[in-house]
Amino acid sequence: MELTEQDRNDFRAEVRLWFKENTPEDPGFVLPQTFMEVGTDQQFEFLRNWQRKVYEAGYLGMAWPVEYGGGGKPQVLQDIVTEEMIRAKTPLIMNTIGLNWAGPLILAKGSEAQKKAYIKNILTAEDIWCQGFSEPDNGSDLGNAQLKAERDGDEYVLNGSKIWTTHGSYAKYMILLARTNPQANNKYEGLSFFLSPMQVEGIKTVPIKKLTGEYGFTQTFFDDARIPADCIMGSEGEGWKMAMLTLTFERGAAGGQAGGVAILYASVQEVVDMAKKVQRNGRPAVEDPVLRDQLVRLLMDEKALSLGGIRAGMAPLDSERPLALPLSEKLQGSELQRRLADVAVQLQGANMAYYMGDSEAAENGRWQRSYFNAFSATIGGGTSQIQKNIIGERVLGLPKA
Amino acid sequence: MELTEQDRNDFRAEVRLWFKENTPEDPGFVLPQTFMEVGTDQQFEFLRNWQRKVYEAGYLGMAWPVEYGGGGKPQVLQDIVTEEMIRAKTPLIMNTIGLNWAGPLILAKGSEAQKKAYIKNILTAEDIWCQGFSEPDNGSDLGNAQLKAERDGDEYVLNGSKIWTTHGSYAKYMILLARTNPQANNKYEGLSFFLSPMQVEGIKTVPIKKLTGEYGFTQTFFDDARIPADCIMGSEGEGWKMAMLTLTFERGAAGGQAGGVAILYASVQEVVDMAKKVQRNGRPAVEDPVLRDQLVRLLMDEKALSLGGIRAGMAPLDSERPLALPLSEKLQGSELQRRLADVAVQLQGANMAYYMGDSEAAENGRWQRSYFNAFSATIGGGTSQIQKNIIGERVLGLPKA
Amino acid sequence: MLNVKTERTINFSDEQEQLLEIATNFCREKSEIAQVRSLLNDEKGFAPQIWLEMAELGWMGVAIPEEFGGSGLGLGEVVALVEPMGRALFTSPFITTTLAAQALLAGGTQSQQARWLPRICKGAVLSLALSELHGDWDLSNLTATALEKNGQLELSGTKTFVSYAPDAQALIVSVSLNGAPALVLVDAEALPEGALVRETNVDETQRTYRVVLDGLRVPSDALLNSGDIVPVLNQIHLAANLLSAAELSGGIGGVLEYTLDYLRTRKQFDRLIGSYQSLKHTMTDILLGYEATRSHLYYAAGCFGADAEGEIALRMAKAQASETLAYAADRAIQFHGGFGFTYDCDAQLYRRRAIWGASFHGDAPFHRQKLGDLLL
Amino acid sequence: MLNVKTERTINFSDEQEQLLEIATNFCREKSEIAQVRSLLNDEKGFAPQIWLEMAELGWMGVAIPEEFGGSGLGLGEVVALVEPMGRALFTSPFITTTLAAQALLAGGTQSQQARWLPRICKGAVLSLALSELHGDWDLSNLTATALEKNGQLELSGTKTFVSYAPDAQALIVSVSLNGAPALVLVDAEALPEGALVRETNVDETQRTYRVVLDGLRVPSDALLNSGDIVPVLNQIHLAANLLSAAELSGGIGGVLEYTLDYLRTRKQFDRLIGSYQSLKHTMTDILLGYEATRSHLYYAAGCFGADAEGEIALRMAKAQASETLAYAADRAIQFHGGFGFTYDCDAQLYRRRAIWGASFHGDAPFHRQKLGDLLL
Repeated sequence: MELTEQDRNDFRAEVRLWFKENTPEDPGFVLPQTFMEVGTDQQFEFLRNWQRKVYEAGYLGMAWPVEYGGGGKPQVLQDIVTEEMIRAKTPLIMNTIGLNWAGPLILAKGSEAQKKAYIKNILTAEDIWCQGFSEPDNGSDLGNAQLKAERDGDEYVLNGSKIWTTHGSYAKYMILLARTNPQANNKYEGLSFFLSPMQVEGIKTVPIKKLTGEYGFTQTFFDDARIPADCIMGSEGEGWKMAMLTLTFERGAAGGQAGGVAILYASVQEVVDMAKKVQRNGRPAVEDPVLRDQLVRLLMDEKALSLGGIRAGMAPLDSERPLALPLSEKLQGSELQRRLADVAVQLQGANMAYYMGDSEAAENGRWQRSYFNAFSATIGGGTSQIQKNIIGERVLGLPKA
Repeated sequence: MELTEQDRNDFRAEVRLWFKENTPEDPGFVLPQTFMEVGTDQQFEFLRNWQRKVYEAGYLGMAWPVEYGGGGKPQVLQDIVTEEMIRAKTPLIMNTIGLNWAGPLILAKGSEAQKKAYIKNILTAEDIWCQGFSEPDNGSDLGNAQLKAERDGDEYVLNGSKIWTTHGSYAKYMILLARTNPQANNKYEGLSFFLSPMQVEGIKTVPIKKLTGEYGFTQTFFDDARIPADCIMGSEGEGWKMAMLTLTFERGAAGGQAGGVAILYASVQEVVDMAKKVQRNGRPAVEDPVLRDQLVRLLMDEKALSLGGIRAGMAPLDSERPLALPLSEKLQGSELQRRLADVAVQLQGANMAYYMGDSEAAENGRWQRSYFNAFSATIGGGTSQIQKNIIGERVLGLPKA
Repeated sequence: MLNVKTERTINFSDEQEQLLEIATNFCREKSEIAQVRSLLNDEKGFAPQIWLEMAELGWMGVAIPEEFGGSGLGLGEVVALVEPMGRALFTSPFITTTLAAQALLAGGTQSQQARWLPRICKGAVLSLALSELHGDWDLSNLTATALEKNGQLELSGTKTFVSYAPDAQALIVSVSLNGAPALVLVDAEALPEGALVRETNVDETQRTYRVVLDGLRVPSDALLNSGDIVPVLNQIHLAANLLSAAELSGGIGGVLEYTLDYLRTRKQFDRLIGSYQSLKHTMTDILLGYEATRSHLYYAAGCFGADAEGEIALRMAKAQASETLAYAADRAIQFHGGFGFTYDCDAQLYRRRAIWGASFHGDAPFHRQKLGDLLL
Repeated sequence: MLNVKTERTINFSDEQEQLLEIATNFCREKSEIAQVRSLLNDEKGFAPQIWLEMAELGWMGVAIPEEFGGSGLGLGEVVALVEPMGRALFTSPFITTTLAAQALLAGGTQSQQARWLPRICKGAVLSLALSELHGDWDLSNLTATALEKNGQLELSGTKTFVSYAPDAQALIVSVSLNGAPALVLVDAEALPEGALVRETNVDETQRTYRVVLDGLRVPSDALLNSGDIVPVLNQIHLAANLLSAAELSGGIGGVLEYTLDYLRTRKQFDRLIGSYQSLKHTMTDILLGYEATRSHLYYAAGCFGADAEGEIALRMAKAQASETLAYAADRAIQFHGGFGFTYDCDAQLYRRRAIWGASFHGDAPFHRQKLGDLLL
């Protein structure tokens, strides 16, 4: 199905209208800025309902196959929806691990039975998915995962612990990286990949309090938990391959995601707008020349990042190091969010010490919270330090240490 | 000899007067800012004469033993002289490698014959000394020095090359690190240390053009050059120990230097003074708020460095990490010089492109040249990157890679 | 200028040395991290029995003349107490009480001094109510007012960031009176019901309050000396920044050591993470910032009150301390990886402290701007 | 905003693509580093025969309308030529001639255009004389003057940084005439003896001259259009910064690759130095700055002339390019160690270029200040 410019414009108009009419009003409690920040049942129920509504309107999983509950339409339409969601400042779509990581994986590598069993309920938010990759002693070093999965008849017996489990306490399933063969030739070959149920005896989730004071992650403990053997993805020993493929979906390096906005990025313009309202040293912060210099730097970096997304697709301007832009987007985007929140806090001057919950906090303390939350992205999914190693080695060809 | 405050003040007054009366006028050609920058015979002769004059006035080697030509006086008097030289903005004292590195080493470890032979002529600048540590393939990694010294009867035969030889073409002697035993247990034990003559057949110096366009260093080539065996310092295999001791003198981590100003550091105040005179965007540069912020940062860093020198001696404020201040002085001092020269260039606005030799260059292009020359200190004597490793490991106790 | 002794040197007195040592041991003992964390949810936010121990040690009187029961030393000595407190995240009304005492010394009437200074030495908490919602660090910018009426002063307006207000026996409140700044000493008992509103401070070790002055009446003799009060406000501003710099400096020392402990023991990819150069070099940068902070701080402590030089020194100390702690704690969160993202990791405590410290009487860009005016 | 397509996108034309490829190959071939270095001491500073080849390729006419013998494309296409030149440190009077042509298009009389534009297409060098000793980047700040007398203009004052002046057949000179800015087209033959003084430019690949105007007389019709010339000056300012950004962007690419080559092959302490994280991460930062520069640059190239958006884009490009090249080349010197300190190491060539580029119509802080006025 080839879409004309006119088709796309018509569709955009339709979508824009729908979100205008259907975007929920402020629910009266703080909503998460990212899917990782769902910390209360109230937030969870609200966002689950919102996802279902968007799905039912036909605006989620638009490019996924019809037979599993998708829309069977071109990806470009889903992209238009995503853009319009951002424009409309809608709440985020929460079941991200299902929609954008596990779902594409299952569609790419899963059995027919698995596709039938899981895909539609991911879209409706009936089934929440979580991810079990990181472990307490192996935060960055996924290949070193130690959670044991021992085959026992038609089951695997799980023992160990996973950490930073987003939606852990709401999830019905977990994409799980576990060690099935501790004697393998190397650490990677000993790993297998499971679509593990969570409501199983011996699996317990404990909420982790974040540095913001809120919740959103759990630690998940596995104590002789038994799961069906057929929930393995691929075969034993293919866990690392599956995990790496999952990461390419997670990092957006491969397509196939169901869509929906998972993270409401702050824009520099929002900081600028606040700088015009907030006083610093008895005058509007935006009049401070040193701060202006900082704000312009942020605007430049944001613009470059946005333009980089466009340029990445333009071969003649991208041929020298085609991986440079895709591999640096996560690093630059996450660091920009941290820096802009930091500046947004500082520009509040004497009132920067007000936190969420204080009636006098500028913009309800949003920026203080954003600053702290920003570390989830500079640490999670490979720290910024690791990202720089990757770019230095894979893009610049510098030798490993 | 215990000196009273009054004694010191009287001496300072005497010295101040002497330098006021004897500091030479502008010779009409550019003088070096550091002992490493002596690039023309004209500069060399001028500075050699100046050193001799200061020595003859009794203001150099004041604390060295009388029997070898020193003054036999307390070190504090020499320190006062150094301070007054800086205050009087005199030319620098050039024979630094002799006065502050080789001289202290010979006094500490040399034979009586060596002391008699070398010390006085170091002070008078009759004998210029140079250093042969770095090699083309081992700039930072001194322990890996490969220049060969093979014993042959009463001589050693030298083959190989040294680089970054300051005063190479003027020097009568070189402190030389050479490999006498390539089969030693480890690379360090194979090294020996020589007070090598330079006017020997088979030793050739070739000037190196610096990035400023000037000269000051040479590469020194050794081609079957024969030197007397008794010019070794210590015994064979003690080279690394001697080199390390030399570096403690070089870095000022141990006392015993003859004194004299080797490097005319630029002060931030000089940059500030220029910022008041120079126009940028049609108004005095010092009125630019972003630049003011940078200048204040530089002033703070300079002040902290100066205060750190004082605090380093104050046990109660220095007991937690006593090596922190001494080990960081070189790093911070050299990086500050680079940064302040960089700012000094930038603040010149459209005219920053004028270089030395242009009649319209601000302050004769001094800052452009200083900026480039500043790298000699951020690279030489252990790069800034190596300095940070040393501090991280030796002061903070972080593990080696 | 490099390598040249400055004319003025760091004056570090025997008393400072002793106080530094005593306070270091005291805080290590009384303010273990478990204690700090247990106070986060405590309404008072500090331990009254420890406060009384401090009074017995004479700490509140260090910078109060002997005639009022103090030791007659200066704020430079107080710095040596506050730095270890900052390091241990030890919190109490010490800073605000000390500053209130300094305000009374600088601008109080004889009877105010005679009444309050001895009590402070014995452990009375006093607090300062100087900030307002407009957030201007210039303490002369006042919208709260006092009106003289029938021999009384009627106050109105709102003050912000009043530390430990419910525990204070009196507040020193800045207001505009007849168009000029004035300071009023308000007895706690005079505060109307509901005048104190607890603030949500990003630094959960702190207890700060908004004070609503509307309806508050005090006798006319509650005014501090009626001369020009601006110099007194300036002196409080400078003293507050000196002590804040000390507290932040201690915080840098604390978070530096806390992070180093982790980097020396945590492995990833089979290597101790402290062996990675990008972490090692950053920690070195933080160390250098810490050393610079301490040099500025103890220089400032030694020349506090010495006109321009003293002001320059303490503004440098505050700017350096504030920026270094923010950076050190930001990197501490990052370098702790996933654990750094949790409430259980202490890195966040220091990062929050850095925000509070920056907000308190001026952050680094503010002080650099003032330094520009003084130096350029 | 992150992850959202902006309404405007990067317009990269087929012509740009072709020119980029042709110029890349041309510069690689004609401007090997040995050639660059041999020109450092050459009086002209460029190779006339290569200049003629460029004319034959039609490069000087790329942004000149077809009616004057050009290709009728725009400055966006010229960007694709200049970036490879910057990368190869290839120098010639191309930028100044192109800008002079743009000035004539924007403000020249019909007869001036008819006389000079075809010649430029064929290889005539023209140069701009706009800067003055006061160093203000505001081109309307003029102390050089012209006086109308007997149907002639008498010029006086001094212009600075006039590129390749001895090779120019004409100069476009800015002066103050009756208190307002004016541009005068000066035929090279009219210049008095000694009017050109070679400057010592920190970038030794450049040839710049001071032009002493005193005693220079030109006919009245040497004036460019007598209307308000300020918009023309502004347009030159913007065009100059666009081309400068392109040249600097190329320089970043060049010095990045030059340094990477060293880091991939040089060993110290038995390790390839590029494996050290402090170097690896710095090089990554430089790469990211380079990518940002190119994104800004080609966006700016595509929307040059589009009012505020075009101006914003090119100021961002220039600010980013200028600061990134300075940083990249500074680190290049450092990371080359002892060799970096020599004249033989190419790092210094790029560092000098960065200074020249920053001085040329505005450095990064200048453009950020302008952007602040446009965006905040």
